[in-house]
Amino acid sequence: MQSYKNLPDPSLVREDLIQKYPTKVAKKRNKSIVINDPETIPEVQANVRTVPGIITQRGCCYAGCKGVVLGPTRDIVNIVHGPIGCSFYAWLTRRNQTRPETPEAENYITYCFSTDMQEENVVFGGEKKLKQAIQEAYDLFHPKAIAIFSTCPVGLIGDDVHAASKEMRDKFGDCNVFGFSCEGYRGVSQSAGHHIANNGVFKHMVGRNNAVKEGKFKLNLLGEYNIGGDAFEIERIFERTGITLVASFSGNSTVGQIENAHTADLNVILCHRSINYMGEMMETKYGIPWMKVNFVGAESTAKSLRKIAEYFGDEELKARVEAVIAEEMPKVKAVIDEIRPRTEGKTAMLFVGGSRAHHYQDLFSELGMTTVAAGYEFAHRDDYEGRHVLPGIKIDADSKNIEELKVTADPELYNPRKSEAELEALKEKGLEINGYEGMMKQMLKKTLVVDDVSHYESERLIEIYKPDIFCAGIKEKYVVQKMGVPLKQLHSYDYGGPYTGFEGAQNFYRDIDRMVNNPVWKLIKAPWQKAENGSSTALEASYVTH
Amino acid sequence: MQSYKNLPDPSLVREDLIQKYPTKVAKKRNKSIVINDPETIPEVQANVRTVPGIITQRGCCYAGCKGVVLGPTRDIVNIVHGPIGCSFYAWLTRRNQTRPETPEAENYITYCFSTDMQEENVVFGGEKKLKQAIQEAYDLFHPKAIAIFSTCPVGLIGDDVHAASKEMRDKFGDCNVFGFSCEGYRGVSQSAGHHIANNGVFKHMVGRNNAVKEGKFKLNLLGEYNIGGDAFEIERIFERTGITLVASFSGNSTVGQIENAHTADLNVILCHRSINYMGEMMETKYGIPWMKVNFVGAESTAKSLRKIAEYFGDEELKARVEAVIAEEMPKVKAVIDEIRPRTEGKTAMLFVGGSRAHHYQDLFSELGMTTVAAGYEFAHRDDYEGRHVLPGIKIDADSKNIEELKVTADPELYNPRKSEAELEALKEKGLEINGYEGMMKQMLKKTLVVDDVSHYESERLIEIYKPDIFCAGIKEKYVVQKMGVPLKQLHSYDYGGPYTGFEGAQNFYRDIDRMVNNPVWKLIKAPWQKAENGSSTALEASYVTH
Amino acid sequence: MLLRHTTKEVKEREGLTINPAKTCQPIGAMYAALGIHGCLPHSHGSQGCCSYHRSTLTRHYKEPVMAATSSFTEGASVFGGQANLLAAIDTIFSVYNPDIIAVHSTCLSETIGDDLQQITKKAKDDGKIPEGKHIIYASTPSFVGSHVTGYANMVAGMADQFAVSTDEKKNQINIIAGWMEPSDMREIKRLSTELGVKIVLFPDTSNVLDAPQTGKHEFYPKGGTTVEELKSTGDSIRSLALGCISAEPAAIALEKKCKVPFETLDMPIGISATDRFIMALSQAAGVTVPDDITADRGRLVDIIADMEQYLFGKKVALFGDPDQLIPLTEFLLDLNMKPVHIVSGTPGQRFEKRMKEILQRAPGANFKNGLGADMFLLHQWIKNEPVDLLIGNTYGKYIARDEDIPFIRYGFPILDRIGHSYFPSVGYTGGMRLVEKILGALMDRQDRDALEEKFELVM
Amino acid sequence: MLLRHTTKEVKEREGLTINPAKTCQPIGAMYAALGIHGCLPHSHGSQGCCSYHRSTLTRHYKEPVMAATSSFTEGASVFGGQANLLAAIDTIFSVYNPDIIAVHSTCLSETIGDDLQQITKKAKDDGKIPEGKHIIYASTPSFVGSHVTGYANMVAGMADQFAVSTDEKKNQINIIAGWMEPSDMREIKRLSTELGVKIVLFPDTSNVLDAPQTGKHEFYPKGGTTVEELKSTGDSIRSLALGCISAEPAAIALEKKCKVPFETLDMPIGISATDRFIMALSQAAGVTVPDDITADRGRLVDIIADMEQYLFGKKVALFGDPDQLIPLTEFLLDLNMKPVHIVSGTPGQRFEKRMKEILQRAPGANFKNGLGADMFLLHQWIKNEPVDLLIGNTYGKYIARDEDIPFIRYGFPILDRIGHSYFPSVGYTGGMRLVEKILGALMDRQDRDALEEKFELVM
Repeated sequence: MQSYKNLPDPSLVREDLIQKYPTKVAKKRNKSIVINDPETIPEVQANVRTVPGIITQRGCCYAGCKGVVLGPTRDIVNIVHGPIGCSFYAWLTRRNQTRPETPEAENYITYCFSTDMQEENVVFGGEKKLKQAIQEAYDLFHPKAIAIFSTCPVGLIGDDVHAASKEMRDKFGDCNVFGFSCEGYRGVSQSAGHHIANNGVFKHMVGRNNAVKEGKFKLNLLGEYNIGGDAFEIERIFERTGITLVASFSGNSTVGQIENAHTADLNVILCHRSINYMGEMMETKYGIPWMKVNFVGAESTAKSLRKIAEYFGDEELKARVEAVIAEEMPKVKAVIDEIRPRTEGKTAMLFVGGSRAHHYQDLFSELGMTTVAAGYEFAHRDDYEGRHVLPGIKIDADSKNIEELKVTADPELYNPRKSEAELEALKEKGLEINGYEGMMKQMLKKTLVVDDVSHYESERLIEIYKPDIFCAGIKEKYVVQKMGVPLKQLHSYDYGGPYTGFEGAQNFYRDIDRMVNNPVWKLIKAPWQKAENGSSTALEASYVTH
Repeated sequence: MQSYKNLPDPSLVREDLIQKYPTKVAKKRNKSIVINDPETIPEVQANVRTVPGIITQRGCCYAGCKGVVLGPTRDIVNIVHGPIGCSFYAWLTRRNQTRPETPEAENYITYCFSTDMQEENVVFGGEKKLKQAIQEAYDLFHPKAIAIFSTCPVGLIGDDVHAASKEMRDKFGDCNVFGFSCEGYRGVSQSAGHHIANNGVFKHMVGRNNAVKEGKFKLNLLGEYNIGGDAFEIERIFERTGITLVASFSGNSTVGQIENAHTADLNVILCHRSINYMGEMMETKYGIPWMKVNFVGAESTAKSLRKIAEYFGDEELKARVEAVIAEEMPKVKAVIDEIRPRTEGKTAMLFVGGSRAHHYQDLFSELGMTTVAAGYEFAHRDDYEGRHVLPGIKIDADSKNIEELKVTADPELYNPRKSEAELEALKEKGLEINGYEGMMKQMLKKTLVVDDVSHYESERLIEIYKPDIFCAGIKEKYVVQKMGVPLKQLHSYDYGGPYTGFEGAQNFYRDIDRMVNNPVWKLIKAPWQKAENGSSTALEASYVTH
Repeated sequence: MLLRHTTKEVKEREGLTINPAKTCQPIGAMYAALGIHGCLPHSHGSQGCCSYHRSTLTRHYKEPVMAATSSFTEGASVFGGQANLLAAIDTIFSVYNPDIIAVHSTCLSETIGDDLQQITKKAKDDGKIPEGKHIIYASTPSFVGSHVTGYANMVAGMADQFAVSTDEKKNQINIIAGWMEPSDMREIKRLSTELGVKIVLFPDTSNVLDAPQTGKHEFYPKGGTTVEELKSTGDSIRSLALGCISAEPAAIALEKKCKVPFETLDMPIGISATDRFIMALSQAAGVTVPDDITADRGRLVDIIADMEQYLFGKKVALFGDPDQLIPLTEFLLDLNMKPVHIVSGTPGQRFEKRMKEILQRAPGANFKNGLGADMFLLHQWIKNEPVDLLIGNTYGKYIARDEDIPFIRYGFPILDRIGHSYFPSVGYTGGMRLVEKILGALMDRQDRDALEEKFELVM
Repeated sequence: MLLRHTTKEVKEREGLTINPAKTCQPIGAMYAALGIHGCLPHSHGSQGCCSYHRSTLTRHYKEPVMAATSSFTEGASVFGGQANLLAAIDTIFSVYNPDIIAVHSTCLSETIGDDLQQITKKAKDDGKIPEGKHIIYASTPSFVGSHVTGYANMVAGMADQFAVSTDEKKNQINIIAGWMEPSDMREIKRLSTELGVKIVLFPDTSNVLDAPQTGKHEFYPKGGTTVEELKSTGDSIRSLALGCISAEPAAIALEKKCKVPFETLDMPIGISATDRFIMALSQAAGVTVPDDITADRGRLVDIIADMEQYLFGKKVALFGDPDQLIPLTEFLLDLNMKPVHIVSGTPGQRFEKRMKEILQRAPGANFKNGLGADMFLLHQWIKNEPVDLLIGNTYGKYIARDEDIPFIRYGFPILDRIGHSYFPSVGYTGGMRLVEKILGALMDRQDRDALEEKFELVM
């Protein structure tokens, strides 16, 4: 592992980052910028309001609900109730890949549906138009399900999307219509939307089909949205190892899968932030334990597979898992061997999402690269510090209005897959059953952890640390690259991927190699500028010596 | 027919055209610029040297031999012996279309073969390199035939392409290798090359395969090079009428066809200039009469089909011909009816080739357009005035070196298809058996006929006549269009076509309509220029009032 | 098929928009504001709006797009957003130090009734706007009009809130840029310079959204219309508004406030609209058109004349924004092509009227704009009458692939190719680029589909 | 398959050239001569040469290409072409009234040994050259070099036969244009103007072979280097020859005749070669590079940085002419692409040496030039190692179709598309155009071949 002795003094950095803010803002931000110590993990202020006027990476509740969680299910007609923009912006930009069973099978991923709310709808109410839209969608497509997403004005004017949905569902009989009160202003970030989406999916979809699928080792994949085909790679590995995927929440998924999810015997959670609610609720109602896994990183993939095999406790499964790992890892190793001499010792920063900023550190580590600073865009304290802090988290005003479903064991379907003792035994073996250790445990001492990093802070961090690569999203990409530092998008993968599993890891290594060693960065200065400056390029200067 | 009362006084025009020339040049050009009278056809000076320094449309002997006549046969490897340019320029630019029988069948049309003669070959002789090239072509492709074309230096340095060809032909045994002494400087234009090509094809190819093809009405198509798919349309019509095409000289043709051509019972000649030698020689050697036909123009196509049927004298054939005409003509008529209101009364000029300048007048006439001036690029007096002037033509120094093959009746294969009396009877019925009336007979009185028109003359003609369309070649196209007059290329058809037969006529009508009524010509003047000039566009002014 | 559920049969829809040919106002306001030098756009609403708009503009330009947000939460939505905006102003001037904050509203703040005029006034009164700094605003409710309306409103806001009429007229012409690319604005300036006319162009996103790679991120790149220039527009001789939908409102505002007479022109796309622009500009400034411009025009005509056979009669489907569609349709007609299906999600009577005028030359063409004019309908029309070419923003690629139609990316947003921000499509040079693209698309298709014996070397 | 007889197996050939990657000298001389104002090129040989060259240039430019010929017949070929040329001179000055006749030889006149220097001298001595008119010549035997050599020889002829060294040095730089498009020459002039450097560019075919449609055919369009300018090159501070094959001979001639020192540069295609050009020109003239040029450069770098993932590692096959191939190959390497097969029919040790230097960055790349370096070989190489992109003149379309390779038309001749004569590919702007084209070709292919679930909206 990379020594971090050359990192700048993190407390000076923190001071630098906040010195330009108005006092109140500085005080607030100070709590979200934390110097890591993996031994005694400090508290990170997270899931709090962004200060108005701060240029933030964050989006809104609607984005988390419709964009993240519901968007990837291909056979739901997702109608956005509101002005046109909200629907337009969520149209295909998240690149959730999906592969229908046949060329005729339903797939609405490529479509964008909206009620295109007009001023008169805002003034006189939009329910009538909404019901008209639902009717038209039904008449045109006869889908299995129609979901309605509320945007900001909807809540304010009092349109009842749930009543409208129910009315239409009852009218159609053969089409599941349900709504989400995911107005953009709810909560403080996309995170509120995840929770609302979890609730809705759990209430309206999970448990509607009790048919039990074939397969000895049945699980659901939670929090994998198939960006860049990530889910395809995980599906490939599951298939090779003999694990049966019942439902995916929600990459490459269908209504049918999700309705049947409660028949699985394990929930594995990838993106803890967006989907942990679902794991909890399914455990309570159906008795299915959940376990945190990670398929980002070749080693992590191997580890996660072993954990799953351990969970099922089947020797044949364990043997198959080992066989697959033995077959896949040499290919991964070969790529690492080729590339690592060119990446070793380089540094990365990750500021993205609610899970990726954590797990992509594994991939960098496999390339010999150190993550010097990281943070989430919309996570909570548990994602940083681990779930053990959950009881201590204070719910603030912005989050307390988000419904917590009261879930109880299903009188008929509750069936604990493992006894308490079995679960305890598995935990002892290192399985993160119903648990998550968080990001900070894995990061080096004195690295920086910054929640909801602002534009200003990220520019300063780059100026100070001069990382070799910065991971964030599209809004940050060209800002950072204008500074001569390549930015890897970890929402969209820069339209590459998959990055999960064994093949994904190889893709990622190659992409990072290309980016950090790209000759274009040497072209930035014109020769007459070099002559003026006396140095070849300003970029070659480096604060962190390797 | 359009009245020509508004044409300018042609003798004044002629004076204008030559006034700028040096005296000797003026005197010479004066004889090539003729005021037509279809009754008493005046003599046109043709097939004479172009005055050096004059910007002419003409090309060279090689272009006529390799480019025009031999180029279209798809399964000959045509090797140009000389510096690279000659071969390069003839590479695919004539767009002779060809359709091999199968995806595997031989087709070298898309290839360009050259000995790429270097200085040392000029100094020390190029035969060795030529033979090496022939050998390499044979080894690579094993073609049925290889033809060698001499370019300027070859004749001068004394390379014997015929001996080299014979040597290699004898060596291979299964590949017909033959050469052409078609150096660019021979003759005064492409015309010399046509003659040389005719001679070579007759000597080396025709008569090598005596197998008699099925079919009652067998003919060869002479002087149709399948530009733009013209031959395909004629083939289509032949097929519909039950006429069997034995060989085409040389559009869409093969070595096999040409070797078998002497088994046909009629030669129909389209381009009189380029191929009449072949008709003559085949008649002498094999007894096959030739007849001038024309498939450019719907009426002409019908007429030519009727003549062919008349020649064969078969009632069933006549009936089928009439049936085909009856089916095809209404479609032609419908297009004319639609378009003619927009073309009626417009004027055209044609300065091109050795046959097209004549026959395309039929198509214009079908659109109600008058040809006010026309001329050939490389024709002889007989193409203007009719074959009756042949005995009176003086062969000048430039042409007399072009070999006239001594052809006699073949002791075995000579078989007159028609008796003298039968031929006379057919002629009486209006069939142009072994004859051609020429262009001038068809043109209006007082129109201008200009042989080998120069750039200068054509610009003046346009300024004086302001024709609605000008037909020539690529070198003229943008000059004329810069003057605001659309130019239709009649060598390449502007990459359109076919223009022969019934379907071709419709294509042509549509293209001409598009060109003469194109709104782009109204865009030439900017509004600020219009304001300055006080008139909307200079082009709308017209010398010839319709 | 990517759009496998799109039916050929067209059914009237009243409630459901599918695959819109527009987005909402605020992004237009944000884009316009980036065309003022030293300006930070500010989205007064929920965080998502700002994030979406920044993302889309970033994808379109592959450039940094800086903007702030009032970060509404539920509290602000209930109690009003004034506190958020005032806090934002503080934060922004402290941290990002712009010369100007340009605030636009959203459906959220409009629905709750926030009054931007009042709040910004309060900010000024409270001394929150530092000396020499400015705040302007535009009301851009997402449930009215489209992104184009938002642009128009923000540009009108610039005019209205900056222009000052002094007693001294300036010998300059205002050119109000309709929604066009930085490259187009650069070309408008080049043409004006060649004509020898002093202009104030606003907004002007050139050198902002096409900034060079320098190794340094310039938060406020060197481009953009300056405050001084914007102020001076009130003293200009005349305004030329390039676009009846996106530019005219600013011209009207200037006339109202400062009595600057104006003329509204189509955006100078293609030959006829550029002719009118050059004529209007040269006449307004009393200059003659230099030969170089006439020659550029002649080169465009020359290409069209040379290549007319490949353009003639080709059927085109288009979708996009009014001020582009109007001159583009006219240009296609000048090219002897056939626009047959046209949709725009943006409403507007001026737009409809102008299109109807132009489409007199295209009898039978389908045209629809405003509510219900979406890409689903366009696609259905195409299924009923196929076309040779599709022109529109990146979302058209799904139709193009399904229906195997040559496709030219034009308009907003273009998310999957570069070029639009660097090479103009306005002016005669822009016309040449458009013709090159159209010919390229059509000829590539001819080459692809040609039988082997019909495959052409020379075209 | 259009080229169905092309075998994968490569056999050594010594006699047969198949599908050449060059043509012969005279067309280059003709093209160069069109870059002198008021000049009529004259082909001293058989009619066919002149006709072919005019046709090819016309197809490439879709413009009038005027040139005369000595119209050799057999007599002239035997007795020498002096009479023909003298007669031609008479005719030409009477009828076409050029300021200059630029005569080039052909294989025919070279083989028979016509001495153009002697004949043109005789014409002058005989008073056949009117007062104030000029005749220049170049020996351009078709059996030596290629069309590029012919261009170089005619440009050297201009320098040698026009340049005069007086006692007064002029504060100007000669820029000797290698074979490039009118658009490129226009861009070189624009860049020099922006740098504030007075230059004499020769030849200069801008405003000659990109003439506007005006309703009038200008036999001598307004462009072209003037005689005065050509004369003045002998007094310039320095010459920059853009291209070691096509431009350097003129620079050498000028140094020899008038002692003008020179520097030979690669043609400014792509970022590195343009950098060197801008550096050399600014240093020669002692000016600093203005920010606008640096910004244009920065925009090009920006595009490359933004889109690098689509360029990285893509294999490219190229064919064409030396002075284009050298910087283009270097540019592809700067783009992180992989040039793998390169042919040029043009011989030249300087060319080979320069390519070898550049190809050190592309280990394993196939490169061949001169005799035997034809497109048949290139195609065979491609069959053995497929590529992602083919770049070359129009004749490449047959390979591209057969092998299903994205194809960019670049070089001479381009017979089936427009654009090359209007939009530069030199300079940073030209680099942007090239990158746009390359990205377009690669991304169109990605879109075409993507599985439906991998079809990308944003790229």
